[in-house]
Amino acid sequence: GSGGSGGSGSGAKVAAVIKGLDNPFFQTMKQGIDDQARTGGVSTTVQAANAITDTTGQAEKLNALAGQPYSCFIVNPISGTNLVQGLAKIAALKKTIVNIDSPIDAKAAKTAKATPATYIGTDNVQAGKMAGEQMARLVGSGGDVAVIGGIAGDVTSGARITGFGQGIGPKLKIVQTVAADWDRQTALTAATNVLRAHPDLTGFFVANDDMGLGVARAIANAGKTGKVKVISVDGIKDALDAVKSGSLDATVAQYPYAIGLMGVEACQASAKGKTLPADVKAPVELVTKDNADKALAATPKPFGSYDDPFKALGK
Amino acid sequence: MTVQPKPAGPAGDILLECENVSLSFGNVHALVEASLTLRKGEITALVGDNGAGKSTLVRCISGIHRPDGGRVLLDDRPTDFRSPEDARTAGIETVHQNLALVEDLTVWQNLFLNRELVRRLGPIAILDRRAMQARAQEMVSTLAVNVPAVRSRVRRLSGGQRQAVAICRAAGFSSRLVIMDEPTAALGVQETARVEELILRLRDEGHAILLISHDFAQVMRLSDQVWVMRAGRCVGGRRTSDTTGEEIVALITGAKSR
Amino acid sequence: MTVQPKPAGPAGDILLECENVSLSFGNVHALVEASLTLRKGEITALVGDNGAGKSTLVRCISGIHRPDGGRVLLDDRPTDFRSPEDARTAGIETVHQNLALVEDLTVWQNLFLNRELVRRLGPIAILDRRAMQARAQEMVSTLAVNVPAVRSRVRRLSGGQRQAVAICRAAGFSSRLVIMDEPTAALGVQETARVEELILRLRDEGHAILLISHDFAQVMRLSDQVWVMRAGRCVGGRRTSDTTGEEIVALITGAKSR
Amino acid sequence: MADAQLAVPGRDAWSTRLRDIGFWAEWAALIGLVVLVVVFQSLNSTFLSTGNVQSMLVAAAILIILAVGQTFVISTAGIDLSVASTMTLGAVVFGQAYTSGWGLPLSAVVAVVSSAVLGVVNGTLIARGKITDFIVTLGTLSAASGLALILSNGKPVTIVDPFLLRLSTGGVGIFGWSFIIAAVVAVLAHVMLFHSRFGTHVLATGGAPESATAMGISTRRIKIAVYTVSGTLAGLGAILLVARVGAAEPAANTAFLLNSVAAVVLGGVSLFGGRGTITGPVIGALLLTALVNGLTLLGVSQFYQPLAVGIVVVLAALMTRFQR
Amino acid sequence: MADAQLAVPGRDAWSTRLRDIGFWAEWAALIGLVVLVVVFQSLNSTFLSTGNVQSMLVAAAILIILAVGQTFVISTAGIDLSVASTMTLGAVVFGQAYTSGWGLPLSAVVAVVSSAVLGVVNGTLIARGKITDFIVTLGTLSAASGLALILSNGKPVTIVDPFLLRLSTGGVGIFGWSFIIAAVVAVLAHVMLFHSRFGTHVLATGGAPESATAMGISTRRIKIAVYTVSGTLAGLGAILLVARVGAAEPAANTAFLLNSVAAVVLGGVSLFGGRGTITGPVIGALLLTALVNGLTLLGVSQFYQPLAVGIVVVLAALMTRFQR
Ligand SMILES: Nc1ncnc2c1ncn2[C@@H]1O[C@H](COP(=O)(O)OP(=O)(O)OP(=O)(O)O)[C@@H](O)[C@H]1O
Ligand SMILES: Nc1ncnc2c1ncn2[C@@H]1O[C@H](COP(=O)(O)OP(=O)(O)OP(=O)(O)O)[C@@H](O)[C@H]1O
Ligand SMILES: [Mg+2]
Ligand SMILES: [Mg+2]
Repeated sequence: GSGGSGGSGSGAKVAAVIKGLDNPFFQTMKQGIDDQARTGGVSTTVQAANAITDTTGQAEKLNALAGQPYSCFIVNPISGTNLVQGLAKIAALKKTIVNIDSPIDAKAAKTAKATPATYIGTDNVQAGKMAGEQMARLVGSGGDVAVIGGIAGDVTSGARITGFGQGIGPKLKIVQTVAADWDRQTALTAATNVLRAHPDLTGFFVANDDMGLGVARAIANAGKTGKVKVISVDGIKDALDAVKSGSLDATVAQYPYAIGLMGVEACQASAKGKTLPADVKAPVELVTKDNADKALAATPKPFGSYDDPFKALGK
Repeated sequence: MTVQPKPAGPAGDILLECENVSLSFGNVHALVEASLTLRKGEITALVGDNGAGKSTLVRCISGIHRPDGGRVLLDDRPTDFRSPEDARTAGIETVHQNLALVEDLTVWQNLFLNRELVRRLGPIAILDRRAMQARAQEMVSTLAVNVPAVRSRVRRLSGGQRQAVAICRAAGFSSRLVIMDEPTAALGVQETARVEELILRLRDEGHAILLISHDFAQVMRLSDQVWVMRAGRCVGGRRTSDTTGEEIVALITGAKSR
Repeated sequence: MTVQPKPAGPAGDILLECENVSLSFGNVHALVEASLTLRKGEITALVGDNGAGKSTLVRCISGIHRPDGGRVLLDDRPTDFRSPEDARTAGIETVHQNLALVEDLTVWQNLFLNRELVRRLGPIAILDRRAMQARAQEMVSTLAVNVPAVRSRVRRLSGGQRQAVAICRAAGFSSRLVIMDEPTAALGVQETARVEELILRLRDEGHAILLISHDFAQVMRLSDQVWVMRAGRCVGGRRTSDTTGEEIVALITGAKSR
Repeated sequence: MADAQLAVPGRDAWSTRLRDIGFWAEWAALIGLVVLVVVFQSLNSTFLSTGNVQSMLVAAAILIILAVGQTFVISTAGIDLSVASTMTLGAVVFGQAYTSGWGLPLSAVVAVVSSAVLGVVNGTLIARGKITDFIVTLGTLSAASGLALILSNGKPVTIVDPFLLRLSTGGVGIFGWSFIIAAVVAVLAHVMLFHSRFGTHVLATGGAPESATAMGISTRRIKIAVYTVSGTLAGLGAILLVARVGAAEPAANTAFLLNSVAAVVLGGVSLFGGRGTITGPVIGALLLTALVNGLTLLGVSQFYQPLAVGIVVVLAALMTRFQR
Repeated sequence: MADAQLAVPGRDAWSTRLRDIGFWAEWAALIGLVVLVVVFQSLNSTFLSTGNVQSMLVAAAILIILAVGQTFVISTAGIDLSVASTMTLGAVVFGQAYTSGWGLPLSAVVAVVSSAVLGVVNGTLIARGKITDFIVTLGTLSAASGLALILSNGKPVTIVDPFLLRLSTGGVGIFGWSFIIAAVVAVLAHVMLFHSRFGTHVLATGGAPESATAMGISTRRIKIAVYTVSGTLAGLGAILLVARVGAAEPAANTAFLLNSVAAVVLGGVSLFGGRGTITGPVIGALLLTALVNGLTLLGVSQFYQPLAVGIVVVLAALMTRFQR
């Protein structure tokens, strides 16, 4: 297992390996890590995979860092198991592992004797579900909806879509799911085609904001703004703006900033020898036109209050 | 005038016969019912203008092209070469006009291409590089004056050196018929003399040779039999001893029709 | 024996002079202080064994290679060709041994390569395809017997047809010196005769010609002056009228040293 | 003589046919496109509706422009792997310039120029540095996307501009402006490739570099020129991309890279250089766009789409075999 | 005559040098690797620590195996764009077989065989269908990833197997098992390419297909064989991949595709075929792996990494110019 005994008294030395670098979601996560590190006087290095699909590339980066004198590792694995080798190495050195955003596969972690000290998670199924419920509210009368996902087979995308399916209830029907590779232009093209195939579509669920903005654009091009609803997930700033202006109907904000920030707090707490809570839920908020202003003012931080057990531990 | 020259020996001497071979590339009729025969132990020359179809006929015999019509008989049996490999197996070695060398391979690799010497280690066959290099050195030095290093890539050789390599390759393996498409075109005086010696030696060893050449003196000097092509047809054949350079030229230009 | 043949006319007649030109490729010394001169309005022949360095010397003159040492003078002025374009601008056209054709382009495109005819529409220059095709047809038909279609790609031509295209290209543009590296190697009897006529006509029009050939009869028939190369050196030069085939062969083989 | 009729039916030997593939492949894309259109239309009648044709043409515009640039490069036996990231960089530069208040025309010029400069860098490294095209453009692929990330700080910038909006949505009849721009580019490129000295020299450089050099063509200058063309067109593509998505993003755009090369090759241009067409790649780009459009219209599951795309691409190429 | 000494200093004309690039490029990767190691080690002394070297070698193993397969294909003037998705398919097949309880050995065999079959399909379409390599393998790239998605239903399967874990973590000294496997593959490939008839025929097919045919080599059979080799090695890579990430996922693995080709080209193998080496691509793969490792160790910011990678790749190739 992992102990919380790695850090020296003066403070943790933190290495973070996160997912992609061409996506604002993870940049906000990095911002959270950096901000907390600065206020806490912790030295950090943040590394990311080349792309959100680059499982082995991410593993290589963690492996490279594993032998370095860091006391605490924050990891956001692309898949449940791709980082396990590096984690085994880290655990063997009795250093703290903080798992954020996507969970490490429990069975694999156990086999590798590398169970993380804590998991600060976004529940993507939950986020999708919130989007689904909101969609059901927006189009109370029911109808057809389509889903624009990330890369086909992507785990995060899959979880969000699953949640959406659970949330929409019986009146809505998913007529088509298209993979748009997390790319705004591809999503735009895909949504244009879907709108053509299903002229009386009532809504789109889009697996992230960047693509969501592309879908909103496609709806605008087709002159159907307002008639076809769009809900996406992430809560990046541009999406909040779009919600405010009405081109996007809602976004489920996941606050990667808070996740990153709590990750560093967990490292700090562990450096002080505290025992970390095993599972911490990161805040998720539904942003609609009503609360868009509040969300915008607070971004990248959550606008509501949320539960941060590490705050207390760090004292 | 004879349409076909009289066979000098018994009919069994005939090694290869082309019967009305035709081949078109799109609307270019490269071969139009071309027929010729050639005998064992003889040097047969094939002459004609540029573009007359000589190389195309050779490519039909050596299995690169398949004729649109007509047939090629070897030992009186119709052949059906599906690939140059079939022709090589049947004992036909060819020096192509474009030489068919692989520029990025070395001289020795080209000489032994698809005839590599191997040492067997149980089921595995490992190339015997040293043996091939040594043999290659021997083969090349019989022909070339400025002998190229057998380990240098063919890309680095001069035009004549390349031609020498191609000729060595065709002559170096036991075969029944050696076809040479303008083998001395790029060769110097000394090299040409050596190739002519080689051709005569091959004949004396019992090989049949089909020689394409634009050099009349050479054709008259070496060959036993001459065939003339014009615009895709074989317009006539002569025993070399029965004809003159002028007659052949007349056939080539069409001043004389058969 | 003369090391350098006496100039037949005043010194001003000399068009091109190579002075101790050397060039090595790695450890192959292709040219070793090779020197020769050639005169206006004359046909100068260059002979030698395969690999003697003839083509390499030609490539130095036409700007493809830059010599390691020595210099090339044109009209008594040292040249410094950085590219074949410079040589062409200075009036040197070359038929290379490898022909330097682009197989995927058509005959007319090859003939006018980098000498394209254009129509100007204000600042824009549009190719004048029709004019080029017509001129190409003319040029090729003077030389070839089986005239290839000028619109067909060079890839489809027979060996001799290609050579004819390359020769047409070099002869077709006004130039002071036309270099021909084995221009008739792949040509038939009739085509060879035509090329020889062409060479004589070019000379009569005042062009200088440098002719590389392995065909002695041809060299003795056409040239005014002969240079002999052996192993990268120019081992001797003769006025053709003052020498015999035997002497030249002796120089080539090294039986005679200068 | 009667045998002649009985002989093996006319079959060219393979070496000849091989040489002809290039020729037949030139029309692979067209045949593929026609078959595809017929199939899709018969399965879903909205496929050829005005609206759908219009949106397909607009969706194809950027790919057409990139494929045209790629055609010049591939005709010289090169390959421009950096074309998509050059476009990304152009888009990001445009975004930064625009949000700094440089105004639309100047921003557009700056974007195109910076993409063109990247093309010049590619060409210069390849021609003067004598490094393989593949490695140089792979390097600039990486470098350009890095630059795009640094410049944009990894964040997209939303760009709302009425002119750009009209560019991406307006048009004449069923032809959107961006498609019209792409068509004009294609026509100009065709003239350049087949009716100018430059075009002939491009093909000569690709077909036989040594022969081209011997004829006095500066293959270096040609190489630099084609990469500059490709870079410039990527810059133009960047502006259309920004207009289309309404934002300048540092996204990887990898799909554009592979599709641009695929369009060119499907269009019958040999990767070994020396032969080019412009119509081929344009049709190739339309084919690839129509394929994705049609599959989505038919509601083919996301898991089956890649399989279908793969099979259709191979069939489109295979089809041409039965042509003669 | 004294002038000879004063003449222009020895400079080869460019056409000659051009022909020599191939030769110098063969060692580009090695020089690049050495320089890189020196630089990284001087900036961060843990770079050459046993642990780090070990993890670099393990990290390079899969890429080495793919690059070796790619080398055979590229030597015949082809390209295998499907190599990464073939690996993905192999991994998914392995995952499905394993979770269906077929046991480790059988699952591994099934995975390798299915990847090899994909290679045979590639080769057959190219050789018999006479379609350009690029289009066929682009098609199978798409088709294989589609198949992987369909088979796995888009979901990764976690595979926890003690043997696989040992495979990915154990080893002899600093050489992990997966690196040892890669090294064995490389040695066998070297013997195959340079000491067997097959290898000579591969090079002849790539260098001058018509001459090879004229000498009776069946270029078709050679084409099919090299794609089969590439597919089989992708299958082997799949098993190492599953062992490494502990799961069989339908991920795209695009990075492996570009990197495998980059390693080969950086290793001095010409994309025009006819020349090959095995050491070159292996060193190329090590170079690319060391580059990412080193940049990570130095803590180079994520945005600057692509830029750095691009510059280093170009420099590695450029460096060789100053060799002579
Ligand atoms: N693959 C091909 N495709 C189209 N036409 C061809 C092909 N090969 C040859 N030809 C044409 O067929 C005719 C005969 O060509 P061939 O090479 O047989 O002539 P040749 O007699 O060998 O001439 P040369 O003496 O010049 O070598 C020529 O007109 C040539 O253009
Ligand atoms: N690019 C090159 N690299 C290395 N060696 C070369 C190169 N070009 C020519 N050589 C060598 O230089 C020597 C002279 O070659 P060159 O082509 O000049 O001979 P040549 O006199 O024209 O012969 P031929 O009559 O056969 O055409 C030969 O030994 C050849 O192998
Ligand atoms: Mg011929
Ligand atoms: Mg020569």
